[in-house]
Amino acid sequence: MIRKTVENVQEALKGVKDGMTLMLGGFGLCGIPENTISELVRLGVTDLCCISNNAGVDDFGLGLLLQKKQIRKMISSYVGENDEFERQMLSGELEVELTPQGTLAEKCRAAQAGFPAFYTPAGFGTEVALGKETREFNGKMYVLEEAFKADFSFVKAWKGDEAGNLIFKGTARNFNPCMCGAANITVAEVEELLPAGSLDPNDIHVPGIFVQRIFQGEKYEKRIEQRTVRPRN
Amino acid sequence: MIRKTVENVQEALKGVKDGMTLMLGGFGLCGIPENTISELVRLGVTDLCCISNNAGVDDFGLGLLLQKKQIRKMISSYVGENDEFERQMLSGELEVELTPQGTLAEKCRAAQAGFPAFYTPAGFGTEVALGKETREFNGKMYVLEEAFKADFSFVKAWKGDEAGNLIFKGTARNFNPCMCGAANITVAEVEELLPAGSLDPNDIHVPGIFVQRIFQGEKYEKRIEQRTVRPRN
Amino acid sequence: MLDKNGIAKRIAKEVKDGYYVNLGIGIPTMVANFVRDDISVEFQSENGVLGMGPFPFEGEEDADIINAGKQTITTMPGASFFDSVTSFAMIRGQHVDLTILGAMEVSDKGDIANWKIPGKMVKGMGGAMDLVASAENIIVAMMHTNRAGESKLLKECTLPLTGVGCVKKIVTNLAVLEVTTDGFKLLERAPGVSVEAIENATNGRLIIEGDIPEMKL
Amino acid sequence: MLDKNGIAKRIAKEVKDGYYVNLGIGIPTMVANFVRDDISVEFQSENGVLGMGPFPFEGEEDADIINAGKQTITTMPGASFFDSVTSFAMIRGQHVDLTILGAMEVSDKGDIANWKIPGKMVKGMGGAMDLVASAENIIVAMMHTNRAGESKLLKECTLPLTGVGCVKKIVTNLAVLEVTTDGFKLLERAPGVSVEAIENATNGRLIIEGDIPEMKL
Repeated sequence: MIRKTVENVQEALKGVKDGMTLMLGGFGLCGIPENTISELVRLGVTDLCCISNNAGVDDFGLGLLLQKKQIRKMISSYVGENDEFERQMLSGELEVELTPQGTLAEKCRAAQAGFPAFYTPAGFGTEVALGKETREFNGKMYVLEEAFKADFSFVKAWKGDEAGNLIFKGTARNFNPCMCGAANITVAEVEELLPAGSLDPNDIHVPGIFVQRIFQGEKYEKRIEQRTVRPRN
Repeated sequence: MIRKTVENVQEALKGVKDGMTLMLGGFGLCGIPENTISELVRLGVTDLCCISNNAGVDDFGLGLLLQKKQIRKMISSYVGENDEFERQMLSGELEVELTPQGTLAEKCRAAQAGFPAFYTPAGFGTEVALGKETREFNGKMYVLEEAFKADFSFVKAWKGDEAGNLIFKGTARNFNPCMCGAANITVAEVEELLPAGSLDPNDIHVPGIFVQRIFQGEKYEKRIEQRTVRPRN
Repeated sequence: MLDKNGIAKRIAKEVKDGYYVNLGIGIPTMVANFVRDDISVEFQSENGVLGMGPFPFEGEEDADIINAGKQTITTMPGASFFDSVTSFAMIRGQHVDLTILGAMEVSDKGDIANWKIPGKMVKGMGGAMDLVASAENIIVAMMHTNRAGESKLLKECTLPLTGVGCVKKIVTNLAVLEVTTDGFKLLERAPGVSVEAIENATNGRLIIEGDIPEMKL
Repeated sequence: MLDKNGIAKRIAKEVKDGYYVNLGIGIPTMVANFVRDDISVEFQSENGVLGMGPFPFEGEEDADIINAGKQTITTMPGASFFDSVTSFAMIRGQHVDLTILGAMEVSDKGDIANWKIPGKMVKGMGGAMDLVASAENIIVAMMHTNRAGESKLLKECTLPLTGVGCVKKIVTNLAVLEVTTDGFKLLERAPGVSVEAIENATNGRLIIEGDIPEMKL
């Protein structure tokens, strides 16, 4: 069994530099690598290109990096719920590449699985397809989309083991699995880090081969964006 | 919850006709839909095109259909361990399309996920690439491979529930997940069929949306092809 | 004339037994409240859940279990969680039977615009482009006109498109319409709404054949 | 001259700490027996397991737990099971560090043929074409000559190819060779084997520079 455990978030982020392209898992604030984001803020690395489905909210998630103007470019599918983001984008300070959500996921997966590019129907006939090759298969039109390239992938899982195996909880899974192994180095932070052999090999969501470093996050706030409830009868 | 349970293998195979294209899960004899294959033999449907990584052995798995000459064409990656297969192929009775194993899996997955085609490096410069489009991306050559089309997918899982959710055991998973939802109708046979709500939503390997019919197989022989053991000290 | 609940209620009648349904944010989300109890339907949310249930009881919210609108949810027996790649395999692979989403504009050729107002509002397309490019069965839920009173059913969309020729049916506060090769075909009027009122509120080609029945809710 | 165990033993020295390794059927499978105990290595089998262990004790065989050679196996702590799509994502995506496989022929340009003898033997390529097309680090394990005594290290392969220009290293019963742009470069001789014997058994371009050491096992 290959050990990938690092002691803390500082060690986990060794090698992160200005100008790098980072993938970050999560959907909204659900399943985001909280401890990693805090450390990126502390490190003060700048000029980053971040690939992440969303951009957090003003004071949490990737919003923290936006506040400090550490991000040069965001590649996302949905960036609402963030005033500072909107301000930086409209003023031209922040470069934004909006990508359909399924295409975003598949561009990560293509990088993970060694596919250079793929044809998807999403975005055909829209500005997303501008400048891209389009092609007909069986009477339907598709757009050629290329695999992402990234320096680091930062993902967050529920449980992990020393071999790098990951298990997610609920919808906190989202983009995390497809980003594993999609960058040169994949760093996983987990709520609970267990010895190898603690997880049933049948239940692993991401096999350890896709993860280079793993650590247990110090604390998880897990903020809820839209707290919706129903009354008890 | 959408109920997909059918009473038995007869009901599960309704609509299977001569000349159809079938996907069948399994690797060697591991994870094959045993009860389905027996029923296909009993039904006597013929002129079948079977997409399956292997072709069974002479007297088990798809070998049973080969014996009865029910198969017109096999699409597989590896067809050793089967004398009758070799005889039919060399005599020209059986059409065989050999496909690299990863390409075979991905052609199923492409059908499942709505991708018309994909570029893979496997087979470039070999006879597998003959007549296919090839293309360079970032200095490496790739072959364009198209998604499969099939009438039925037959898969075998360990546990399943009434909503069609599937969980596999060990390496019996193999090609079964990528074949789910890759044909017009997916039929899953399971060792244990449970009421909805019995399986943890986090542990599902194949969500029920990819499965149209599910039944509990009457019996599983689970024959071992190569029984390898080590002595106890 | 319908309110938003009324639109949701009318759309709920399009949901059939055994359907997998993807509901967009806004009016579409409300459709779940009106689906008949005697049919089996599963709701998919593109962030990675099939078999969504109602909102949790207060105190039982789980930050790890949300829908695509980032709302806390629960799951029904038979539910499953999965990653974004699998979620869009369901969508792109046409395993979802019905997609209900909102729109800013729809053209009489079935084009839809719902993700961007240049220079003003750029929230992104989320999963909408994947949904409309692949779904066989798309219903748009929206008000017939915008706040300025201008029709949202147009000859051509003026806003950046989300998808081309994909919308099949539209349910508004005024009417139910089908998108045909000849334009919007009026199928039903909302209670108390005249054909003339619908004509006046529709900018694209409108086909009116015979008596147009009032919708039943 | 080495026997098959010797070839496996020599190749085992190429396995480094932290490697994920895919072993083909035949001699490659035997490599696992000779890997040093003090390094951490995980064996991947393309049918869907990472962290393969030794064969099970008699009576503990599980039909659902096999390797790509269809042999019953066990797993080590930290193992995982996955489907074929994920397995080839590992392979195609170059996450496997070392691939060891057998061959019928290798050319001095690194082409490999190991899946078909036209009209005679057609078992199929299995995962070999995916492996050789993607792996950065491929070692071929084979006998230097075939049963008829003809060299398997050729100028050009005569059999249908499995992959083009992909083999980096070859370990045979006679020698260790590296594939360079100028042909097979002789790195090591098997114990008791002369350079001349290797020259005689090699049909492709062979580069011999300086003294060729005898391999250490």
